[in-house]
Amino acid sequence: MGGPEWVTAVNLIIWTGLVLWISRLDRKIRDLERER
Amino acid sequence: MAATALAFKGLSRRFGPVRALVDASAEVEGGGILSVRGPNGCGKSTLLRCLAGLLRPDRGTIAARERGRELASDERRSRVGYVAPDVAFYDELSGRENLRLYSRLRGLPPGRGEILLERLGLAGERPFHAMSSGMRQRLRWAFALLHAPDILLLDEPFQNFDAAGERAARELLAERLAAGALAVVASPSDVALPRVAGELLLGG
Amino acid sequence: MKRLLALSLWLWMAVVIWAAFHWAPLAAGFKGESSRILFFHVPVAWVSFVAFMTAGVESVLYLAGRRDPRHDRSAAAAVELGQVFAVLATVTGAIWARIMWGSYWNWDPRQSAIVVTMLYYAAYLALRQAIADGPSRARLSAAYAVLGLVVSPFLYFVLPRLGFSLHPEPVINAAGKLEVESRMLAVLTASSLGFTVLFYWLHALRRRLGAVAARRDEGVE
Amino acid sequence: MSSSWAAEAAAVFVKDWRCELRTRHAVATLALFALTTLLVASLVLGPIGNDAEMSRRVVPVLVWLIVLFAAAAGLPRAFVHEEESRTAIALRLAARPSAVFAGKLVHIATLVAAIEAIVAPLAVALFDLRVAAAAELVAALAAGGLAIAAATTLLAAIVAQGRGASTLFAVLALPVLLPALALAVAATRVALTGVAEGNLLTLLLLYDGSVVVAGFLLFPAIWNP
Repeated sequence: MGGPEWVTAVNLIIWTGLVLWISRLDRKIRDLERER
Repeated sequence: MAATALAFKGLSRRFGPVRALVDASAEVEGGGILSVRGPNGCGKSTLLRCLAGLLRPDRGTIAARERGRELASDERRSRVGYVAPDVAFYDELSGRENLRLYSRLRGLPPGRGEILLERLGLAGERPFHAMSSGMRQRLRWAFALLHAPDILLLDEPFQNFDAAGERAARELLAERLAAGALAVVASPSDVALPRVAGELLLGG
Repeated sequence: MKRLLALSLWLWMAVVIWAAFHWAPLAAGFKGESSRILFFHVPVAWVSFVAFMTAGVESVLYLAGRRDPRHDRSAAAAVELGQVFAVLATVTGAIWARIMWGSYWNWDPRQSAIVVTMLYYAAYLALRQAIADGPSRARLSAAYAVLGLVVSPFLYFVLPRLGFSLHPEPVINAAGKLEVESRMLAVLTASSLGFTVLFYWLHALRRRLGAVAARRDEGVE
Repeated sequence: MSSSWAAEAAAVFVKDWRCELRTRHAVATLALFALTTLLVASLVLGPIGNDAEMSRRVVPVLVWLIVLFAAAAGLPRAFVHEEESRTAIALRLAARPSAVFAGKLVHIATLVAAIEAIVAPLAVALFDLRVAAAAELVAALAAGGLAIAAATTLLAAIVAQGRGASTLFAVLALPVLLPALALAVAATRVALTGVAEGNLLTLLLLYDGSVVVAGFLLFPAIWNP
């Protein structure tokens, strides 16, 4: 626990979650734009 | 094509949700008056502020020409004669001192102010804060006509006047119109206006 | 296409994260692994600077151009994001300071520069709240953002050199001279690039959202 | 028929001072504010007076904070009053923005100088400081004062058109003035101790120049719609 592998894994998970969340936002905004 | 003319097309301005001015268009040439009528809050004052360059419209265009010269909006602001209820001057200064200040700012000889004070029956010594509403309205006319403008924007020009005040103001207005100036006058419908060349009714 | 952009950004930063913890060497003179935080602290601080400069440029475009509301929205979006990245930079900086010098905050000149910059753009956001009329809000906040372009260099370069003289004791600054090895430099640049792309992606999203909101208010643009 | 730029600026300056002197309350409040703050500080900090080293460090900070707070309290009025009393309309119609900016800047600069003229000598006296380089002290006061005046003129014109002008002004002005204040405090300390600390004054003057130039470029967009 606490070694570089663990830290890298945690960072990768956070980063992946962030990109997924932003992509979802991107899609939501595209729907809003298409609404007009 | 008249030497002096003012034309505006599709002028609109909102203040947040409130549509103060919606798609106003009209034009007027030197020697005539454009009479702007409509209920309270229909955008008469907003229109005049836009024409005076004191407010930027959201949409629409304003084209002004003075004695054959096209005026950009900044230049137009310095050339118009603008009378409106919310125009105020410096409380601490007298009528004469206020006019002298604006004469210096416009690069005019002080004599202009003196003539207008006299024509409008204004005692120059009384400080602005001590003036009655009628006297303040006279001073607004004196300020607006200091530089003998060819484009007059008059928002409720005869409010607070007594008979003498209104007569003096109407004389000065007639002189400017005879000299080829144009005027856009926003006033309640019961005010009679000379030489009305056009009418703009704002919905509100 | 958008999916490809998101995927490549994800991959790029994934590699950066791996490299930061495995491939890049440790900087000399740092306690344990603490120098690794630099691969995130420096780029984030850099991106907040880029964001605030973007706001300044967009504001110049707004004022000098046709007062296009899009530039105003873009400037406001850049400032909001700039503040997020500035907070991240401050937090990572404080963590690192805690490890290096035992205290989260010791008015290290660079810390004071980023904090005062955050104060500046917090004032920008406060100004936007204080003005109701759209065009006036845009015009006046744009002026303050452009003034930011003039003030920021003094905040970033003059204030730190002064050691923030309101705090008399001279401040030891171990990271002043950072001998950067080539591999470290590679990761640092890659990370900065990744975060910059992330910023412009978020900025684009915020702008598009603003446009939709504006269209809804106006009825029709 | 247009007047020269300098004449317009002078007219604005003269008007501001004439109105100021007739009401007198702005100058009076500023002077009183600066005086009371300084007296309270010297009472509270009294003992440091005889520790020359400490007072040479603390008094410069004190002086500049008092000048800053007096300025923040009294100076935004220059534009806020014009907007609130609607006199700004006639000014927008009759004068060029750059002349309004120049006139107001010089007016505010003279007010800042007046505050400094009260606070600085009094501080030197109250804490019986030995001034190593009087010329350097005056230069620091002038350059620092100009920074405060230039920033105040620009930011007061901005806040005057928003709600809650006085609090908004302090929020907007602090980050703008921090670099200048840091430099001014250091330059003032140098003037007292006589120990040079790098080219503080040139940096401060560079800052003044930047803000004044930015002011002339930005003021038309702030003042007119």
